[in-house]
Amino acid sequence: MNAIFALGLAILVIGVLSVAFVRPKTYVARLINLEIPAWGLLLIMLTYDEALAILTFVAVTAISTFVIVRLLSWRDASC
Amino acid sequence: MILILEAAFGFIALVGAISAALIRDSYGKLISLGVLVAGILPFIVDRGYIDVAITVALIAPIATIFVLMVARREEA
Amino acid sequence: MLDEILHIMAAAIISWILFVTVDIFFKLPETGGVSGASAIARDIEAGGGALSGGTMMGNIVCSPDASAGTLLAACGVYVAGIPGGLAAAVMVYVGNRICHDPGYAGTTGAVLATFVVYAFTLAGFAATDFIAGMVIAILTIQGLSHVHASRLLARLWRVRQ
Amino acid sequence: MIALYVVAAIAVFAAIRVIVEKNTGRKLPYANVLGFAVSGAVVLLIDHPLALVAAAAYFVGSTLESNAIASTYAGGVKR
Repeated sequence: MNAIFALGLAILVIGVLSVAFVRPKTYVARLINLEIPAWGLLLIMLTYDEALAILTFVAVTAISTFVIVRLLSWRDASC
Repeated sequence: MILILEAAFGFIALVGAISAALIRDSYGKLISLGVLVAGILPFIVDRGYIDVAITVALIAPIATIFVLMVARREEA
Repeated sequence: MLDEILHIMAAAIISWILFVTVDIFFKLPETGGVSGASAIARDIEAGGGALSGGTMMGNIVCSPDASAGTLLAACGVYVAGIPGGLAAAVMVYVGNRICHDPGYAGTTGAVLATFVVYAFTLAGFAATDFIAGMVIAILTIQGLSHVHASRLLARLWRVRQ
Repeated sequence: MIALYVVAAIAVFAAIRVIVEKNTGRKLPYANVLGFAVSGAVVLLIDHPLALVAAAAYFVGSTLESNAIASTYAGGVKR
């Protein structure tokens, strides 16, 4: 198995587990942990040679982070 | 890439991921996320996708700044 | 093998002297340029270091300074000769402007380092030696011991005053 | 070739120091060393003119990230 693929799988599993069992149960910690599996998935996509797909994935990850941040700021100080 | 370099940068990425999952402070989490990006960037460059590397290097801090907008409000 | 290690050590000493001289000449240890630099200086002082050395380390962290200029100029000379080094100087200036800094120290350091690295390339050094040497030099300032590094920088700053 | 090994060893050392250190303000200089080492390794891995742009982009990006984290941390402490 390719080393990049194995590393991506490991980071993906670590990230998914950390999002599921987040330690300080706040929205900010969960949002930061949500970034980890995104980078793992990017590393897996690197194994299949599609440059445009990776570019789109990176951009969409950043935009979805921004959308979630706006969503969190609508709920007032409760988070 | 040579096996030793692959092991070194993979170790950096794994350490960044594990510490970002386990650290409880939110600034520490963001710094560990930077360590994770530093670990995976040489793999992207080594595959030959320099344009993808430029995009990742420019977009990763922007995502961090977005998260900081929430972390600042939580701190106050 | 041994020759290359000696070249890397010599390049580390040369680039250390270069970027510390340029940084202290442009009065980096005097004030924190942004509020983050003073916060880092306060934390380093709380850990037992000196305040002016901590301010200079905070300034190096918070905006690309002469150290970044030296590293990117060495990279530029390795990739494309003297035009690469000047392009690296332009990129350092743009990065300085992004980080709300005037950008004199970074640009000056990059242009100066371009010619220094090119001159040593003619003298038998490789440009890769300077890249590794600059990483070793920044490790001795920021990475080994904050207490001793900030005290050393504070002593140099007192000499310049 | 030995320069690449030196840079990779320094990167591993800096990553371990970042994780072990507890204080946020003292973590950031180690993260800066990591940024130097990785942007040097990017240029040393591929000898191509665009690699210089990639290294400069990564360096400016990591500096901007450190700057944002440090100024938010300063504001949070002062308040």
